[in-house]
Amino acid sequence: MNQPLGKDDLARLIAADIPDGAYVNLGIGQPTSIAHYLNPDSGVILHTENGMLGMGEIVAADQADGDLTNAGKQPVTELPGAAYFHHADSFAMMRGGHLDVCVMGAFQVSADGDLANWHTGAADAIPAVGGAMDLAVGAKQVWVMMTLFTKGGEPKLVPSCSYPLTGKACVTRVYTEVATFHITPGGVRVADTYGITFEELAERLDVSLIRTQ
Amino acid sequence: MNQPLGKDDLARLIAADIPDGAYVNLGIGQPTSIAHYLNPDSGVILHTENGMLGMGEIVAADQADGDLTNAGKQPVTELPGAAYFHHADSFAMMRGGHLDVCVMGAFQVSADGDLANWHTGAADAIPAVGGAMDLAVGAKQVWVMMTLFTKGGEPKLVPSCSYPLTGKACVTRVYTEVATFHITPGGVRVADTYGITFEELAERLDVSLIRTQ
Amino acid sequence: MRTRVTDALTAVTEVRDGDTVLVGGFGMAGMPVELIDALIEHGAGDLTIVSNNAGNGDTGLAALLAAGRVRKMVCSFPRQADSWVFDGLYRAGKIELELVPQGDLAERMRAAGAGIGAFYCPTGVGTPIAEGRETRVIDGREYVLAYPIRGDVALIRAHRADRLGNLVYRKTARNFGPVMATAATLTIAQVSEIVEIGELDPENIVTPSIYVDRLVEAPR
Amino acid sequence: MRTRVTDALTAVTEVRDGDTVLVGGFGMAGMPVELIDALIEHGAGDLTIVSNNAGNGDTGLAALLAAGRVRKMVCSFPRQADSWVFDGLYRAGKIELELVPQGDLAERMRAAGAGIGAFYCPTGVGTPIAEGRETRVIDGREYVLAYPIRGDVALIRAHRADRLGNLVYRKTARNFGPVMATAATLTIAQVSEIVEIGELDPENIVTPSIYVDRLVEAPR
Repeated sequence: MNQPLGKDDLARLIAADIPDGAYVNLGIGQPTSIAHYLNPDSGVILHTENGMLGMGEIVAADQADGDLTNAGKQPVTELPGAAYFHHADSFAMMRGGHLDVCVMGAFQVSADGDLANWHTGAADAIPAVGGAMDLAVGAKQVWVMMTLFTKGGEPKLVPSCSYPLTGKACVTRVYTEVATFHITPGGVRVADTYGITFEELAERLDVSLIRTQ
Repeated sequence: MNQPLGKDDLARLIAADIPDGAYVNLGIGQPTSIAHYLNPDSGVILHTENGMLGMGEIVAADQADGDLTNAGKQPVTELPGAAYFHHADSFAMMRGGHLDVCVMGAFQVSADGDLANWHTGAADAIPAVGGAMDLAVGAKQVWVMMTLFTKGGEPKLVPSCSYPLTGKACVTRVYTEVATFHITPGGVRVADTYGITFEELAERLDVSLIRTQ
Repeated sequence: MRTRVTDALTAVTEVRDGDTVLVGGFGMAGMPVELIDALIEHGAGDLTIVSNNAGNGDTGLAALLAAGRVRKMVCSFPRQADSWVFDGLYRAGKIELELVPQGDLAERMRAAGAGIGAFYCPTGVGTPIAEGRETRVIDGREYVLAYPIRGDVALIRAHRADRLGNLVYRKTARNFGPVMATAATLTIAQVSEIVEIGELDPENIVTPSIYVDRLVEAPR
Repeated sequence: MRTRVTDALTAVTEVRDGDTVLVGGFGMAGMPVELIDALIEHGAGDLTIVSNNAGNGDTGLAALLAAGRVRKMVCSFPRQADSWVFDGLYRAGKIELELVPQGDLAERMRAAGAGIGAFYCPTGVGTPIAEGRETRVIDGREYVLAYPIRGDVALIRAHRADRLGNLVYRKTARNFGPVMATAATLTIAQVSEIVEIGELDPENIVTPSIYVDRLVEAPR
């Protein structure tokens, strides 16, 4: 029996699923690590919402250019064929449906593909949304990369999100350490499992699951 | 007594009234000729709606660059400090109220500043509006350059336009061969006359006129 | 998805009868003549063309009109000294005309490309252009509601491209190209020269490659 | 009207108590630190600041907040690892926060600059951001109505300017600068270098001089 995926394995898996030549936005946090596993020959081009296509790798502080950062404000490089644009143009690109894939983290995803990833709803939390809502409505495919369970063991793939939404019915795939889910008009299909059986998964989630034949 | 103005004198007069440093759009047809009389030291910068600030003079066919034209599709030059932009940006500039002055021709202007300059309403005419409606709503000051009377002797400054409108209550000045009118909240003020008395003017127009003290 | 470099005829093979085609250019400046010639050869008809003008002289868009391929023109300024082809078709009742102010034409295509559902525009308030349309007063000013204009295909002309599909334009020939590239399902660009990746300065790209599906080199 | 080249303190003298000030930058990239320092020295207070973030560390926007000059922040992402100044004021109830999604922030300022009265935006539909706002279904998709965000003043940082006020930016420090420049009554730009007229290529100007009222050289 296979094993649950480590964070790097999960990033590698998602990287391999991104189609050649795709224009992709990788959200801040964990999804950023996917870039490291993209095949340079794939022709995948990274978008960063602060105004760039053709973003390269994260660089160390001693190589940092303060004018060149990713959406998480980490210093990055520029690849040949890059292009810079302002924020209205960058978000027109996102909202207008031109990005092939975006990958974001999440607090919760619902069986209908609702996404909650910006606010826990806690009274003392300072809310911050950034570009997540724009990505949620804009990218052709919205993929989520997350752990399937909270530290307390609660499932994060849920019948209905209890946290405030980022976007409705937008998520098409959920990549977790124990399973990959495809959210389809027919329901939630388990595409792969890692170190867990379909039956165990079905028991731990309060969501109807479809088995891949 | 002074004389009615020739076309060149009228263009020279309007050029002199444009404030130093103003950003100006000169409409196709007669207003284009105003550019010729702008003082190079005035710092006036010409906008052309097909995507340029810093437009220079019209040039002869043998010096023409097919990629560089004014809104009337005549070949022009580029001045130092020019900038090119696309049509959505160009019309955002117009509509957003950033141009100080535009000067357009007109079929009719009403006493309230309504402008009619795109369509005679004739059944067999092919309508064409171009950027006139965008300029009418966008420029801080909309000035009209026209003859005061049609070839048939009908006044073109009227109580209410009979031709289809280009814009409502947008014209602030009307420059003609016999008089300059300022359209103000208080009414139509005659700023200057050329070869005609205020009384003669008042008699030939069906519009209440205010005499400049 | 990755931009494909091809010849003009191959580039336009996906145009279908009945398509809405956005055609760049302001008069002949920025007019993608070689792509239009290929479209004529390709044969698609019953087209709706969105372009600022309705053809000049006998080449480019005028030639497409003359070939009888266009059912409807959406434009701001059809009537020109050299628009005899359109004028003849229009007077003979052989072509429909939808007149759209020039700024609306640009902004409505931008809205299509930017995912905006509709917008309130001050242009044309109180004029025949606003008749029958929804209006609203916002902060004391009246606006007309304008909807996006989307293309099945955009045919545009730029100056140079890199092999990824990044485009730069030349002078006022830029005009509608960058906006149309964002507003069509399939964007086909002809350029005078295709250069290697890295030869265009990333600061100066006007149309990023994401908007360009097919790239055709047409030296001039 | 003509762009005036001046020092930072002179540039900000027209900022008034209670003004809405658009402040460029995404984090520190593009943050007009010297202009903000001048604004602190100038002393205007009770400000509404529109900016993507709510200050980083103790300089720039964070210093303005720390000086107690800001009544309200309009931003998309206040909470950051180094936003301690804002966090403290917010938790103490000493500052208002209006959270706007990042793309709405950009597009609403663009609308202000472009003369658009309002627009239907798909962002935030079905989320708390849409609560109490007008929605409309267009072509089967739901949108929320969004209104322009105008500034009395914009403080932005660009890379180089010519003496006319044309601006070019550098890398992702471009971010909100070009949009904010269009959306304010008075736009003040700080640049690393001012060059002679004609030294910037007209094809590459990002912000044309028409949008720039005051120009301040702040070498770095």
